[in-house]
Formats: sequence, C-alpha cells, structure tokens
Amino acid sequence: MSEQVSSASGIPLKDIYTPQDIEGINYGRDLGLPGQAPYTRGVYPTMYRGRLWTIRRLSGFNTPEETNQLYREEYELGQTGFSVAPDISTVVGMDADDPRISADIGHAGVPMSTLEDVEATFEGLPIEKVSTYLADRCGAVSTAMYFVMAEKRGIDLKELRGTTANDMLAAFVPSLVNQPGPEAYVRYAVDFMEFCTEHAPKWNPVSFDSYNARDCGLNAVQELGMLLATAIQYIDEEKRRGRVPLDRFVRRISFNTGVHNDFFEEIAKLRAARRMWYKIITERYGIDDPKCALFRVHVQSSGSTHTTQEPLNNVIRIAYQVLAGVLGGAQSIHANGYDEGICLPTDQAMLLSIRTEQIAALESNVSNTVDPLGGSYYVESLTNDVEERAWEYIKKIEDMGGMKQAIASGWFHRECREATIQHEQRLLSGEATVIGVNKFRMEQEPYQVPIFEWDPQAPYRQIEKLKRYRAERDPEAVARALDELEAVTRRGENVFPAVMEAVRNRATLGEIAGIQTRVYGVWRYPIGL
Amino acid sequence: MDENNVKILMAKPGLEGHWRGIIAVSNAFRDAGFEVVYGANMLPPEIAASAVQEDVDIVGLSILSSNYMRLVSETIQELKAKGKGDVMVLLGGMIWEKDFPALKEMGVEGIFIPGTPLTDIVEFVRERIPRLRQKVS
Amino acid sequence: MIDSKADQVLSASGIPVKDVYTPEDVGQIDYNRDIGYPGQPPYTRGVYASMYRGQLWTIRRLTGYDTPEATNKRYREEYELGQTGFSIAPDISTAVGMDPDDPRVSADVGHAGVPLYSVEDMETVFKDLPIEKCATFLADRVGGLLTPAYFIMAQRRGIPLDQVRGTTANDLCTWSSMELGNQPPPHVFLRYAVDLIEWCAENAPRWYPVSFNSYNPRDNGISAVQEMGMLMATVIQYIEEEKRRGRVPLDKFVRRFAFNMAVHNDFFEEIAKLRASRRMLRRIIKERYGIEDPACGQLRVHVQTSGSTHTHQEPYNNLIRIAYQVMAGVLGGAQSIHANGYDEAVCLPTEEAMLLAIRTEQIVALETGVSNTVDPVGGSYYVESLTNELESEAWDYVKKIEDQGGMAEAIQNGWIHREYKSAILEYERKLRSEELTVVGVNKFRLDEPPYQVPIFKADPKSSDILIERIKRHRDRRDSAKAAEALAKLEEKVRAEENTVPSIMEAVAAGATPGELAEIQMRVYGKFHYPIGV
Amino acid sequence: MDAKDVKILMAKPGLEGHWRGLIAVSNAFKDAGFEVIYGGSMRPPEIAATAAQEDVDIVGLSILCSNYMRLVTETIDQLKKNGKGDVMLLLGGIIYQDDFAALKDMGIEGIFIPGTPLDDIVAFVRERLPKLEEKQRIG
Repeated sequence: MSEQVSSASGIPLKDIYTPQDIEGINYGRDLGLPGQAPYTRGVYPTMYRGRLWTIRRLSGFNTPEETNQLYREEYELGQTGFSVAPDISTVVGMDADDPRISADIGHAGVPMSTLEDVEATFEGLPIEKVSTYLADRCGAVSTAMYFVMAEKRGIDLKELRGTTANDMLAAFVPSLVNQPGPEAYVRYAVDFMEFCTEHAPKWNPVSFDSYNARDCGLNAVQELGMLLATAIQYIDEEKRRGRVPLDRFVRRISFNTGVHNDFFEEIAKLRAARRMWYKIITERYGIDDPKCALFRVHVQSSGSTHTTQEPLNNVIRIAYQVLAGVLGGAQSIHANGYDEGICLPTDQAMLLSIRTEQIAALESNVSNTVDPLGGSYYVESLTNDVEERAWEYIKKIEDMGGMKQAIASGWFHRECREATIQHEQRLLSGEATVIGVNKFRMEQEPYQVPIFEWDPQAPYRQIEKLKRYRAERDPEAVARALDELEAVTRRGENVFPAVMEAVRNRATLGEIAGIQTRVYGVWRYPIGL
Repeated sequence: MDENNVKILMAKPGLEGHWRGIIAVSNAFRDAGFEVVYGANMLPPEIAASAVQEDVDIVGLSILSSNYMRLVSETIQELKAKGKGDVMVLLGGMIWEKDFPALKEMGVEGIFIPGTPLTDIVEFVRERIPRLRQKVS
Repeated sequence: MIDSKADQVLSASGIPVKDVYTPEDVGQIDYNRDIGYPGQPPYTRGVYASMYRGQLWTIRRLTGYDTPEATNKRYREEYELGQTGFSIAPDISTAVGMDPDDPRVSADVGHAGVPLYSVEDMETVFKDLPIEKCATFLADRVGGLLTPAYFIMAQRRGIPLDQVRGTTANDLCTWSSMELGNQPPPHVFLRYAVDLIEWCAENAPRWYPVSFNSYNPRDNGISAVQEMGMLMATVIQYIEEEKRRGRVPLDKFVRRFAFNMAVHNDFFEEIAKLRASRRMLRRIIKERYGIEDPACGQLRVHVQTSGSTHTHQEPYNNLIRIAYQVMAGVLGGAQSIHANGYDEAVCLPTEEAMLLAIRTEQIVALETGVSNTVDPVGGSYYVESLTNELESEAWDYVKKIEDQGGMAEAIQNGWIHREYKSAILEYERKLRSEELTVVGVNKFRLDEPPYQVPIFKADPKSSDILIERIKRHRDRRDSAKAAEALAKLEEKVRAEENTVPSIMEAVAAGATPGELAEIQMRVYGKFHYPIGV
Repeated sequence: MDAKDVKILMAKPGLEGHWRGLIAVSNAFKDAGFEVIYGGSMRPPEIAATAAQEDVDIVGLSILCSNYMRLVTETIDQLKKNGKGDVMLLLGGIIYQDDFAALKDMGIEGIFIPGTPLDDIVAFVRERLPKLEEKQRIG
C-alpha cells in the first residue's frame, strides 16, 4: 500500500490513531449519550435494542398489478415498509399514452399515471399499518393520489405514515425531459411540506436524498455537504414565507443517503451528519425542541459500487455497506439486489438482500449495543474530519447563494461531471480498485445468474387502462379542477390542495405536471462537455 | 483521415436520465481528438434529425434501462428514414449478452457494458476509422 | 417486523452487554500497559507496527481434492487467482494414519482431503509451484508423513531447510475436538508434537512447527471464552512439557508458535477475542515464563470463518455470514484468513464458491478501506471493555483446565469432551427455544429451497487409483531399507528420544503413513475418546 | 410399544471425525425415552456386529463426508451378513438431494440433512413405532 493513504473522500489517514487523536473531544459536548444532544451516537437512547432498523427496498416494475404482487410477496417475507419506485414516464410526468414515451413504460419502476394506478399498486395492502416511501417527482403528484386513496378507504390523513421524497437534490441528478427548474421545485416542495404540517402530521413530507448525487461519483464530504445545504435551502424558503412555525416545519424532515465502500468513512459520515443537523437546527435556526434536531436516515447500498462483472461479488459489497449503515446508526436500510448492475432484481436477489439485513440484525449481534464504535480513536477523529470538511463545503454552496442557485447556475452538475470523470481516470490509472473490473478481471464470466425479464406487453396494458380511465370521467370537472390548479399556481398560493382536488376529479399525472411546465417553462440541464 | 475528422453524436434515446456513462464516454472521445456532439436525452426522431444536420459519422447511444431493443430499432429506423442509414451506431449500457446477436443484426457496430475500460471503447473506434472514410467518400 | 432485543442482552459467550458504553467503561485502562502501540507489547492492537498498511493478510484456503494431481491443478489455479499461501488437508485415511489398502479404510480413501502417502505424492501436489515463494500449511497427523515429506521435497529441490517457510498443525487442542480412529493418547500426542518443535528450533528456524488451533473446538459449539481458554491452556501445556525436558532454551522453543482460530458470528466479540488473545499470549510468555524478548509471545493468527455457522438451507446466505466473519478477522488483526466456500455446508467448494471466497477477501482488502489504518476499532468503549471482559473470563477458564492437570490430562480424563458435549446440547436447546437465531433455519424458514447452487462431487473412482498408487509406491521402494528405518524409529520412540530425525529417515526410505502410525499404536495403544450419551 | 422398548445404535461408519451431529441426535433420542447405544466411530463390520449383539431395532448413521453411498452400502451388506437386514436405518449428514431416491431404494427409512429440527427426527421415529412393533413380533 502507498505511503500516503487517504479515505475515499481524500482525508489523509495516519497509520495509527491513539488517545492523542481524540484529546480535543469533550464527551458531553461532542458525543453525548445516544438519544441526547448532539445525537452523534444515535437519535434514540436504546437504538436497535429498542427497535431494529426497518428493512426497506425501493421497488416497482411493469404495471401496478404486477408491482402489487411483488409487494405482497415482500410483505410475506417480513418486509415492514414499502418504497415505491415510479417508472421513468411517471418521474418525468408523462402519461402512459404520451406519444413521446412509448418504449419507456414500466421500466425500473411502476407506472402511475392515475389514481387508479396507485390504488392497483396497493390493492389488498394495509396502508394504515405499513409505512410507505414514495420516490415522487416534483410536486408530489403520486403522493396526492396516495392521499386520495387513503381518503377513499376512510383512513384519516392524520394517521397515515410514510415519506415523500420531494427532494431537489436527488431530483436534479438525472437529466430529465419536461422538468421545471429548481426555483419551481423548491416552491412545490415547500408547499407540500406546509400542507403535511397541517393535515398529515405523521407523514414525512420530505426525505432529503443524497443517494443519486453520491452515485454520480461524489465523495462522502460532498454528499453530506449538498444534503444539508439542500435542507437549509428549504428551511430558509419557509422562513421567508413564514406560513407555518419553523419548529413544526422541520419536525418531520427525514434523510436518505448512500452507503458506499469506504467502511469507516461511511460510518463517520452518518455520525457526523447527526451532529451537524443538530447544530443547524439549534444554532442556525434557534429551534430548541430536541425532536426537531433528529437526523433520521434511510440508507441504501450504493448501486454505483456494484459491478456487471461477477454479479455475486455484489452480494459481498452490499453486505459490507449494510453493516456500515447499521454501525452508523441508520433507521432504515435498503440492501440492493446483487444483480442491479445487470437488471431489475430477480426474486432470488431480492430475497438475498433481505437475508443480508436479517443476518446483520439477528446473527452478527452488532445490534447488541448502541454505537459500538463510539470512542474508537479512528472513528471519532474521522467523524470530526468529515464534519469539518462538510461545513467548508456547505460554506462554499452558501457563498454561491444556496443549493437552489448552485443547481440553477450549473455548478452542481459540473461537480457531478468532474467526479464522474475523475472516477473513470482513477479506474484507468488503477488508483481506485474494483475487483473483477480493473483488478483480477476474468476472461470469461464465471457466474451464471438468472436475469429479470421485463414484459414488453406491459406498456400496452397501461395505455389501454389509461384510455378507459379518461373515457370514464367527467371532462368538465377535470377541466375546472385543472384550471383552478393553474390559477392557484400562478397566484403563488399553496398548490397542494388543488392538486388533491384535481386527482379526485380523475386528472392524470401528465395533465397536472403539464401545468408545472406551462407556468414555469422547461428547464435545460446544464450538462455538457 | 484521423480522429479530428470524425464526428460523433452521443445521445440517450428514451427518458431515463443516467448521464454518468455517456458523459464519461463523450469526454473520452473528445480527449482522444474526436469531434463530439453531446446530445443528452433525445427521442429517436430528434437523434436522427441532428445526425443529419450535424452530418456525423458515428451515433453513440447510451441506454441504462431494459427497453433498449425497442429504442435502438426505433432510432435506426429513424436514421434510415432520414438517409443516415450508413452511420456507425455504437451502444452502451446494461445490455444482456443474449441480445448481442440481434443488436448486431440491426446494425449496431459496437456494444459496451458497464465496466468496459474507456480506452477500449476509444480503441474500438480508432480501428474503424478507415472504414468510416469509405462511408464518407 | 423483526422483534427487538430483549432487555437482558448477552454476547454469544454469555457476557452481559450494556445498551451503551461510555468513557466510564474504559476508565481503568492504562493505554500503554493494556493497549499499547501495534507492534509493541502487549500487542493488543496488532503484532506488527504498520499491519495491513505494511502488508495485507495472506489469503489462504484449506483445500484438498481427490488426488495429488487434482490438488496440484487446483493449487495452480488458486496461485493464478493471487492466492499466496497453500494449505494441505490430507484425506481422512492419511489423517488417521491408515494406508489406502488398509481393510479398515474402504470407502474413505480420497475423500475430504488429498491423499499423500510419499515424498513423491508431495512432489506431485507442488509440481510447478515455487515453494520457496509460498508458505504452506500442513494439517499433518502428529508424527505423520506430511512435514518430513515436505522437508525432503525441499532438500531435493536444493532449497535449504532454513529457507523453507510454512506451518505444521501439530496441535493437541484441535485434535481433541475430533473423534478419529487409530489415535495415540493425548500425552503421546504431546510427546511427538514437542519433538517436532525441538527439531525445527534447531533445523528449520523459519518453519512454524506448531499452529495452536481452536477452530475445530469452536465448531463443536463452545464459546469464544472457552475457545481462548483451551487455546492458551494448550500453549501452556506445550511449554511446560519442554520446560520439563529442558532440551532447548524456552525462548527458542516458543519463538515460532503459530495460531489458528475461528471467526464466528458475534462480530464485535470475535474482534475483541483476537485482541484479547494477543494480550494473553504475551502475558503468558512474559509474566509466566519470564521471556522478555518482544519477538516471543506475538500471537500471529490465521483465522477461518466458522463452518458451524453456515447453513445447508439457502447456501447463498452463507456468503453474507462469511463476509461478516472475514471482516471481523480483519478488524481483529489476523495475519492470514481463510474464507470458507458458501457451499461447504453442502459439498466441497465448487470453483464458483472458491472464487467468491477469494473475492470476499479481496473486496475487504482493496475496496472497503478498512486496511487503511491499524486496529481501527481501538479505543471504542465497547470493544475495549469487551476485550477486557473476554480476557478475564478466559483466564478463569485456563485456571479450570489447569485444575484438571492441564490440557492433555483434561482430554485424557474426559473433562474436555464433557465441555464439548454440553456446548453441543446447549446450542441445540437455544436453537429450539429460538434464544438463538439462524436465518432460514429456525427463523424465516422457507418450504421450498429458493436457490439452486451447483454441487461439487468427489470423483468416486479415485480410491482404486490410490490403492494402485500406494502399491506402486511400495513396489518401487527398497523394502529392506524401509523396514530398517521403521525398526530404528520404533527404538527411538521407545527410547523417549526425539523422534523427528528417524521419522525423516523412514519417510525418505519410503515408509507410509500407515506404517508410521502403526508404531505409535504398537508402542502406546489406541486412545478411546471419552464421548457418550 | 413405546420409546423405551426401542433400542437404537448410533454410529459413524466413516473415519471422518465430526461427532457433533451424532451426539446431538443421540441425546435427543435418549431424552425422548429411547434406549440409545452411542457407538461413535465404528467401521461397518463393527456396526453390524454390535447391532446383532445388542439386537437393536434401529441403526442411525451419521456421515459428513461425500462417500456416504459406499459407506451405507457396506454397512447394509454387513448388517445382512449378521442377520440384521431387517433393522430400520436412519441416515444423517450432508446428503445430496439427488441421492435420496437411491438411498431409499437401498433401504434407508429416513434421511436428515443439517438444519433438521431434532424434534422432527424424534417424531419421525415415533410415527414408526407400530412398524417397529410389527417387526419385533415377527422377529
């Protein structure tokens, strides 16, 4: 190994850490007990001894009906929460019968153009019992459908548990057609948060999500910096509006990050994030209620670390990333399928990813005590290093005018682009090692793994259903609801009640999203050479 | 004829937005001296139109979702329809071995799955520069 | 929803675990006395100063296939895959000291190990492999043929013995865990074992003449504490024996001790176990035997993932168990690691499983960054106090064994096997009562096996080939010379002198494993394992 | 007839030394009230001799190594030679699914792979008490 060793985010590492490295630490001030400020050691006093993390997988494919089948199987396997991955047409906000997208229906997610689609997806599942995560697009349109479904089932929104992505950072990583810009995104996002604060208090109205950004090749420090800068952006927006008290506004904020390869740095990242979030809430916004300062996080094993070569090697990578998430004190974990580098997870891969979490939870005894690494000379000083560098990075973003501006100006995508290109260079130079890819590469693929087969007929089924759905509604009612939605949007009031009303009147995703671009225009992604 | 006479249009047909791979490959081509037009997300008709407009020698497609068979055939049909059937087509992304023959049949010259060294991709094109000249003339 | 933990939480070896550890739990620790720097006594943080930054652990797998030829083929493949050490498990007949044509062996020939009956067989196994570049582990029978055969092969290749690197198992602790036929009593085992250590101290200084091994005992269901206790008690037993004999200086005698332990499921307890074991060995060497030389009492340990944790159900789940156990071995500072094949609960590892096992170690080493700094968990309130707890409980257990008269006597009088038996029954009880969870076995069990995994089947024709092989070997050798050498060996055995030189001569003259063992049986009789319901 | 009237010989016909499973199952039978003879490591001829001598009703074999086909065959031949061809045979260990049929044909009554709950094994034998009684009556 080389003389100068650094962490994945470039933090220089000593060959040995000793008590001297943590001399500056004041236990009470910097670590504290779990469940107590600054929450470095965990957001709850007993953590996994009290309650194990939630096993959660982002999934969805082909059609709502088939996705529903999958969810029922996962429910049988002891899965305790659902994460809905909308298909790409839903994410960009186009209906299944939109001529532009013919080939894209039902890929890597479930198509949800209508209330009917959402209802089909959750057919026979007790949504009052489970908690659901919706990787929703700008404006939380699928969530509006989910809420209307709950109303129709007679479930009080106040009782509904779940989370809507509603996060700008993750939303702007992929280059998508037909999207309004960051300005609009923040407006819709904060509107939805205000709505939930009033009407759906148990729903997490946003999950700030650095997973996609990280998977662009950003390092742990950049990931953490962008994540918290985005949260700051939202809070500042509400502070400007002053429609709901900040303490209520921030109470149900949750987070979503990647867990990458660098085992201890990922653990340090999660520990640092808790301490930083506490400081942001208390020091920056002067909110004293400890409930508001809890960095509750869902983590997912980093797909960008998985390889198409030797897919079973990913089982091992995922196992270590899950363990890092556990030792970092995550509240919820998504272990990827080992074959997500090749296709959508097969049943076998899905089972194995759940088994990974069950084995970590029930066989390895790592959940026997809270923050088992707390006090480690290395982990504690790495936690400090990551925090220090993340603050610097946040400062950089704020000097640009905040995360919204950082995206609008193209800086964000330049950072991602730089990271991507650097990563490729490190692979070529051998600086970075990926087993089976740029080291120990085999001539012949040694494993035969089953492949998930996508059903090419799925789009046609969706299109048929949508045609029927349009036919069976009251055109005037839809038009009225959409006109009202556009008017509200232009008036700058909170749009979400009008979105719900449009959904009740059977407006489609495409129609609702269409208003977003009509009012705000289509944003051009600043991605190029 | 060498790299700097070769013009490559890099595009993602379909909606899926993973641009990490296409950006990496586009830069590799540019750094190798090729003239690169970065098209990002374009629908097949748009790809064909801009291939004609820019009179490119190569169209590089990046598709990370499993609907590539359909997107590739649509794109190639559009290219033919616009008189660009002779352009060299490259495909990158999560492509399954079992589909390689069918894609080659359709006229895809090179297929590159994740983990392929960028240098291999550039080399692949370099080797074919002589054939490109014939097409152009 | 997975049930949450009960209020009273215990580690796998029954140590009560608090819900949170704080600076108070490590208040008593004196950093320099109890932890110290890596490469410095008491070696808690590692035996080398820069550990994996200096040199990564050795990736090593205990393998052995139908024939020496097949084994050679596999070894060469592993060498290509970047494997840097080899381990030979002899087939069962060789392990128990019976020749393949022995009527008692019948079906066992060539199974679960490589059959090795002569120097020529050893040369076949290592054909085209640079033994001067590798370190080889020999799971040899005590007083067996493997070690002499390996040394003779080296000499024939012109490699001086003081250049040969490797290890002989030669360990009483792990021997006690198996019920094998045709074995001498424990005290006789000890005698042969110490003979080899004495001989190597003089003639093969870079060879590890013993690898104290608690792997198989652990797989009998005993706890981490018992594992440590039995291991250390065995070390003490060996040193006491040499102290009694006084043939070589103790510091020379203990210099080349190697160790072999299991890595089990309880992640942090296993890490703490390795850290505590390093400290214990140093204390035995320094405090009990007054050996100051810091080169002595360094616990250089090879660890292997615990086969007993692998399940026959859903074999791919074992990939995950193995991955976590390997990580525990690395964070515990092991020098060498054997990741099992995920299918070893089902069959001998297939090519696919073998590759994945190596990949597991490569991914930890080169992708996870855990080797970036030494003893990364050092200082953790939990790990440090668990390390202390384990050490003090292990000392108590060593005391228990010494009260039995030491390890050899504790085996002879049945105490050790009673410990194994109660551990085995306790495990089954916990499994039944679900105090212990095995995913896919006593929890989340599926009616239908979800995975189809490829199966490796041993070649059934091999036994006839091997009977041919040894017959040919006996025909080729000079029978008179062999008989003479064996007669001389028997004299030495009866004369209580060091047996190694005459074993070397006998093996060089073509003596077979069966013939070597036969002398043990003739002189000392067969040991009857004190096992029963 | 109940458990206490049933005599079981538990043995490992191979040389391989894993006794963990054998002792666990033996104790399960003992705790369930059966009369158990723990033979431990025995060669097929010894197993047959002991089975005859002790006139057992059941012989339980444990084999953790892939040569079980041959070991089982040899043991059954020896049992027949010693006039114990009628004894009920159980086999435990790492047995491949695709050999089950052949082993049943050879006369193995029950096959148990690792991970089988001990209670299931005991229950398996209990269900066959009438069958054993029938054999005893004839024998």
